[in-house]
Amino acid sequence: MGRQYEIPVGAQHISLLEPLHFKFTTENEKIIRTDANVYYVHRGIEQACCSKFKFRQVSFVVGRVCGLCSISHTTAYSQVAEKLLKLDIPKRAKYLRMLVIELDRIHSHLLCLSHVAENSGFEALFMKTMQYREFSMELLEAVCGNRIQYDFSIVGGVARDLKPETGQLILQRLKNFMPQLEELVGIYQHNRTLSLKNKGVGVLSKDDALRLNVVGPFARAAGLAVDVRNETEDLLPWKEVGFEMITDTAGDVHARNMIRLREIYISIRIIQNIINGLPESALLTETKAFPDGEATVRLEAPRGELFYYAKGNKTQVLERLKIKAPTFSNVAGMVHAFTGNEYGSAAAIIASYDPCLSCTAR
Amino acid sequence: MNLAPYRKKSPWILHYNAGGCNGCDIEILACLSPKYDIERFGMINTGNPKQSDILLVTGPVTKRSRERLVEIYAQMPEPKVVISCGACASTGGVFRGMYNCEGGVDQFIPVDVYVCGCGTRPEQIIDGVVQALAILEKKTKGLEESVKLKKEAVKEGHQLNRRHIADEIKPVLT
Amino acid sequence: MKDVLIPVLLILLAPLLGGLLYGFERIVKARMQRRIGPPLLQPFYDFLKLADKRRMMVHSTHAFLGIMHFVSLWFALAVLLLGGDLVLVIFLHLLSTSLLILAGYSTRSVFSHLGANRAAISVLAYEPVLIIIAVSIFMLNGTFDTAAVFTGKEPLLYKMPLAFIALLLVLPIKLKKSPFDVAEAHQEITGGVELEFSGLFYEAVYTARWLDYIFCYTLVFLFAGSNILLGIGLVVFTFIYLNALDNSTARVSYKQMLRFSLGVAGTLAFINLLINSFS
Amino acid sequence: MKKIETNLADLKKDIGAFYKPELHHFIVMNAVQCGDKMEVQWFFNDYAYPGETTCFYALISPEEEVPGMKDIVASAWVAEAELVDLMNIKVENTMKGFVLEPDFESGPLLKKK
Amino acid sequence: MYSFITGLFLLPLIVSGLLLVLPGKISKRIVILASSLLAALALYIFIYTTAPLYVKIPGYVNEAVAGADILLLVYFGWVALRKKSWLVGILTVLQLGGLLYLLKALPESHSVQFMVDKLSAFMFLLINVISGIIALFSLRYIEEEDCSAFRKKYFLSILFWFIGVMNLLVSSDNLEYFFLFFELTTLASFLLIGFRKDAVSVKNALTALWMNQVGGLAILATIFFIAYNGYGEATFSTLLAHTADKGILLPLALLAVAAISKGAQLSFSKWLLGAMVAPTPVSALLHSSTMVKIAPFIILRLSPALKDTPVAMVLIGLTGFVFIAAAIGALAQDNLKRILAHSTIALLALMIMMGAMGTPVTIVAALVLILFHGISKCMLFLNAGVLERVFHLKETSDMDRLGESGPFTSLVITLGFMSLLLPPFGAFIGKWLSIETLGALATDKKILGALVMVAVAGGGAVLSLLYFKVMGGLISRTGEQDRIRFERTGPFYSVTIYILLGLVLAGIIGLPLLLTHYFAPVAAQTLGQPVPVITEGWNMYVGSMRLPIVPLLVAFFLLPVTIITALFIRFRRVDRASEYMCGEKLNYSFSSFYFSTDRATPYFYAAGILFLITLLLVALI
Repeated sequence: MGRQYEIPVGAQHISLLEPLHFKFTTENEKIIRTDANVYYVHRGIEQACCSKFKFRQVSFVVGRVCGLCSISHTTAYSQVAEKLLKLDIPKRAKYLRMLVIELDRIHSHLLCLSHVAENSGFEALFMKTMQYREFSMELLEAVCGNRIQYDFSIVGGVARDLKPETGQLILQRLKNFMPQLEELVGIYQHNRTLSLKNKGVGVLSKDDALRLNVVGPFARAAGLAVDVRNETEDLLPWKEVGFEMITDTAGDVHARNMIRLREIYISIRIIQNIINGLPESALLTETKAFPDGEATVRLEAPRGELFYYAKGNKTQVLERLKIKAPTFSNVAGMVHAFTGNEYGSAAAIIASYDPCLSCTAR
Repeated sequence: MNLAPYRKKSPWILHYNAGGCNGCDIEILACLSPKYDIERFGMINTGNPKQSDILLVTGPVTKRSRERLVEIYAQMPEPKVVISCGACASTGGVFRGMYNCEGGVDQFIPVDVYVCGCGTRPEQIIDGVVQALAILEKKTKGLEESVKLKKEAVKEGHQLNRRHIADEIKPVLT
Repeated sequence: MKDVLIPVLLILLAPLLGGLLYGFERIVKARMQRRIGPPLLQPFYDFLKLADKRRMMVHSTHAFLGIMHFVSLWFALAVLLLGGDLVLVIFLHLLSTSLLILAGYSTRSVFSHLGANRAAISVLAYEPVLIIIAVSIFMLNGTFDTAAVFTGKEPLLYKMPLAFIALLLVLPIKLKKSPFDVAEAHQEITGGVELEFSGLFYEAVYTARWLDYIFCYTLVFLFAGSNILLGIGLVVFTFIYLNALDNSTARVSYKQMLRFSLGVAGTLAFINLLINSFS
Repeated sequence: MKKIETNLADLKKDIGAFYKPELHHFIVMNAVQCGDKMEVQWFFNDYAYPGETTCFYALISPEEEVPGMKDIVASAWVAEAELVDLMNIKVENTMKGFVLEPDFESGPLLKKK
Repeated sequence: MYSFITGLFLLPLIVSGLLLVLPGKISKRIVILASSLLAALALYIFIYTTAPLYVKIPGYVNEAVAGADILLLVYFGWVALRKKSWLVGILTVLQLGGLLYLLKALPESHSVQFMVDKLSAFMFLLINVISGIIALFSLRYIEEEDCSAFRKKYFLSILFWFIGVMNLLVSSDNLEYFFLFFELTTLASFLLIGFRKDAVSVKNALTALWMNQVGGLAILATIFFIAYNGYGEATFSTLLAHTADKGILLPLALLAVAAISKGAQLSFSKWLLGAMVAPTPVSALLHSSTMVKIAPFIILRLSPALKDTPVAMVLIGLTGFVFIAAAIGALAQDNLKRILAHSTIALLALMIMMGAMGTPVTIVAALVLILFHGISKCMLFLNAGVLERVFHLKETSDMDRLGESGPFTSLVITLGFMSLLLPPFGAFIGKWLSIETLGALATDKKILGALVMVAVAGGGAVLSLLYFKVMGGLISRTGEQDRIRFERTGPFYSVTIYILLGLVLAGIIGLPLLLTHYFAPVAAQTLGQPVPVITEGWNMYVGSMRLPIVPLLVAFFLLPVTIITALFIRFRRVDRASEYMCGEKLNYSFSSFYFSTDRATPYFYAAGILFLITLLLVALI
């Protein structure tokens, strides 16, 4: 047997939301090798989207790829379908899509932060973060009509309009949230035991980040300035609404926490700008065309770059749909960054990646 | 002494995601948070099948998670109830008929409460749990018969070897 | 008569008191997290429910060792309350812990093993400190008997404040409270040694935790000697301190725990020992 | 999207010449059925603004073995393992069974004839 | 009584000779007979010895002893030449020179050479009973050894010779005699360690030789200084008669050095660790009943003189340090025998410390430790032999399946380790008494006492961690196996281990009796002052220390009975569930924490040498 100790985490484990399986090979609880199996959630959505569902229905199916970033999936799919249809959508629809994406980002980041706190053994902070997160869920419900699975974007535009009073409600709630966010930043930044657990743990260096092509907050915490919002403007006008890139250099769990917290500030700013400058126009562009040719779309989901590839064949049903989720790019980096850490930190590290395996496996 | 009334005062829950989209899972997490505070009912999220009474399953059962689902179900001591959370856990939902989905938790283990919704709301989950508690009080301590378990119902007081229950799962191709 | 009656009553009621304390603590913890929390009698509901579960185990050795852990812990508590020898009490407590650790090792379950490993490390972290504190008490009283402490005139706290601080620092390890709950570490090893117990057998381990509360608070009470008011004050203070600490810290790794406990708490207790030997 | 055609023999050379870790990042590998042939695609994207997506593609027949990209792009193994299972193509140094259970029919994404 | 003692001296030596010449079949019977006879003799002597018995030896024996001394040293010289070991050579030359000078310079001694008091009788009991058991065990063990038939007989022969020499050693009063027997045990251990004749064995045997020769040299120096101070003849009695004298410190310190070298304390620990290469009964012999037990014996003999001297203080400091250092060293080991060796060193340190403190309670504690450590260690080592022979296991990390294949062996090893650690076992009682008395020392000696206290508390915790680590591997098994079936290991193996297990368990129940009737009188005679052991209701008082009997008796049912019951109990009508593996059904490999102390080891040795120098300096100043 020797000195090595193999520890399974998953498929069912209290620190995991989703079924995945890590096998950590450890020595004295220090991880020396990680084997990951991330395909527990594979359902066969791509195949169903190309055979069972018509292309207009697909936007509701891809929303169910992931419950956390369903708006990113539906938006990305809508965009790729619009590209295939050669459709231009109204500006108000673009703004509303950005609004919901950013609200979703706030709730997703806060969930991730609370999960990190829980997995670091800090139950009170988990409770606090979850409590503060509820406002974003309520806002999303006010805007889209559901707490999760919004089905907000559809091919050609958005499904619901934003009432002015809802806009005012959002601004009001965001104002209430600001001091709470300050409080959270204080705790995540300065709590001594939390830094013991998070600082210098799960480090991914910038070189490794480049080499392993990681994306999202995971990459930005390592100092890699990669954000789709910073790279494209043709589909959604991010820079117009006040986007700003945020990076850190440490690349550890603490840096990822800080990136997420600071991105929430940016998201709040974007939301405020959108509501204050919401253009008046139609919500939907109608068309009777069928998708043709091939197109790709990239979109910044809360976890990083979301990539859609679609190929149409002038029928109701798509020829091929390929979904590349952010975590898919991060799997290699994830497996890499465990090595050399204590097993005790593994749960916190997993949570700090914020893996979204239901998108990865589809 | 009749201890059955105390079952519903201390339901410990176990959560397993059998391949869902995470939506219901985060709502289960939200149930623990101060706004919904499920611990009022004495619930603890144990994360350990051996000490749990209620199994909350989300997601359509994918091929890779079906044996794990039955395994952790078998590791729970009776009386126990199973709640399928959300549309896809109850019926397969939008994923029904996809090549890697078995469609619905009740294909494998006996389900007591079906909670609807995509995604299901925390209030619905709490309601489902409260309904499950009423069922829990009436349950026997025997292992229940199920579609895919291929096990006879086991009476109270007989020794049961649970070690190989999940081995008998046969793949179902759709 | 009174001298014997109170300890015997305490011993008999220890699980009851411990359960109440645990239930109250869960409420306090929930309130600190801005929740309502479970009812006060929740631990007893859990107790009754666990008794009602269908019996299940991994193998008989494992289940039996869990039960004996409870029995031996109760016995160690009895010796402590009846005024027994403090070093013997510490070793008897070690015995009961060792039965639980052995139970953890006896299955071939990864998390159970890991929990046992960590519990053994925890023993290394708090045992020397406790023994040093016991010897410091001996120097003041000339005997290891706790009976002498309970009847002593001046509270120990005045003579050994540093030892009291050291005790406060190691108590979270013993009671498995954050930041030193590595042996239980729910998110890492899902409860450690307790993992493989279920139903009636888990009940023994679950109830043993209540006894551990009484054990630890009795140790705290020792520092007040015969001054009951001060003793109650100390216990209340420790209770608040433990819960506040639990709610404001993350879990540290076992190495950090070992370093802190032996480095800080051990040094404090040692300095107190030196002071006691010179005074 | 810029599409560059290549073939299996030149694939490694072309991608190796193109891919600079500090300038591009690898997105994903994909395969599309084109009649009897299979179009295998490799997507890359620039880090710059405005970032452009570059797609290398090669037309292969289903029996041919695709060279692995792992030595050029360290994170390509995930995408390769997935394609092997889902599209039933052969990739150098990649085994089946990462995505699907062993008992499942291979290549579920292939259109049935 | 004289004849019994003579029998005890001569029987092993005669048996040793017989074993060499007689054929194998008869020798088996002889060994069984002789072992039981020796045990009976020792028991009789232990029970019926009251006042010290002085044995005078005719003058010509002195000549013979001197001759034997010279012969022995010549043999050592020859070994040094043949193996090209300059250390052994130098030490032999020094010893030879010193011996010749002393023989010439000192007057012919005519006083008593042998003194059998209760302490000697106590040692007889330990030596003969335990060694006899080991001899029985070796009968089977050596049969499976890969060597010639003569070597097998030769092995048993040396074993008995060792017993005889030990018997003589613990009863000799005259230091010249003591020197001879001391060196003879050195020789015996040298031969036994080198028994397998491979390169490592030879090297380690030579290490053992020169390290123990340092001790012999120290004894020679003692004799010289006794003569130099003009105390008269070089005997233990002389030393004890001059306790008030200041010049006695140097001889005491030198004898302490001899004890340290035999007891493998730092920095002489290397030889005992190296002795692992020998066949396992040798380790059992060296660790439990003979050789290393000479160290606490010397200290106990001298304890009335040592008490409260600076030498004793340094000795206490050294042993406190050794206790924690050896415990930490043990933590880094994986080989079962090496773990046992380290824990022997640690517990020997405790015994020497107790002896050096020299109060009634500590002497009792030392005696308890010596006896029960002997029994437990012997049991553990013999089981290590069984593991080696039957299960082909040496490393503890390989033993994780032992709970399934060899439940009895794993049970016995678990109990053995527990007996060293937890209440209510005898060894624990010894340890507990030590901690309690250390409290008194800390009141008395301030910083030294406090430091030693910390070392013992820390070392004890480290050792408990180690024992958990080992026991954890032994006790684990899958849920598939619910019913335990004991394995068969052969009559000689199982009988010896049953006897030892019985002794360990009997020690728990019989401890109060042993304390009042046997240990206390031995301690009283050794110290020359009464050791009160009073039973009062449910408490027992040893000196000022209170031993509550009820908790210990309950603990007896809690621990050993629990462990044994746990193996046999089978709950009916309870479901068997598989282990929780996150729902997976894979096989995972197991291990435990491991530690590395390679970096600390040189510092430990350096500190040990520093302590030795301090020891001599303190005595000189």
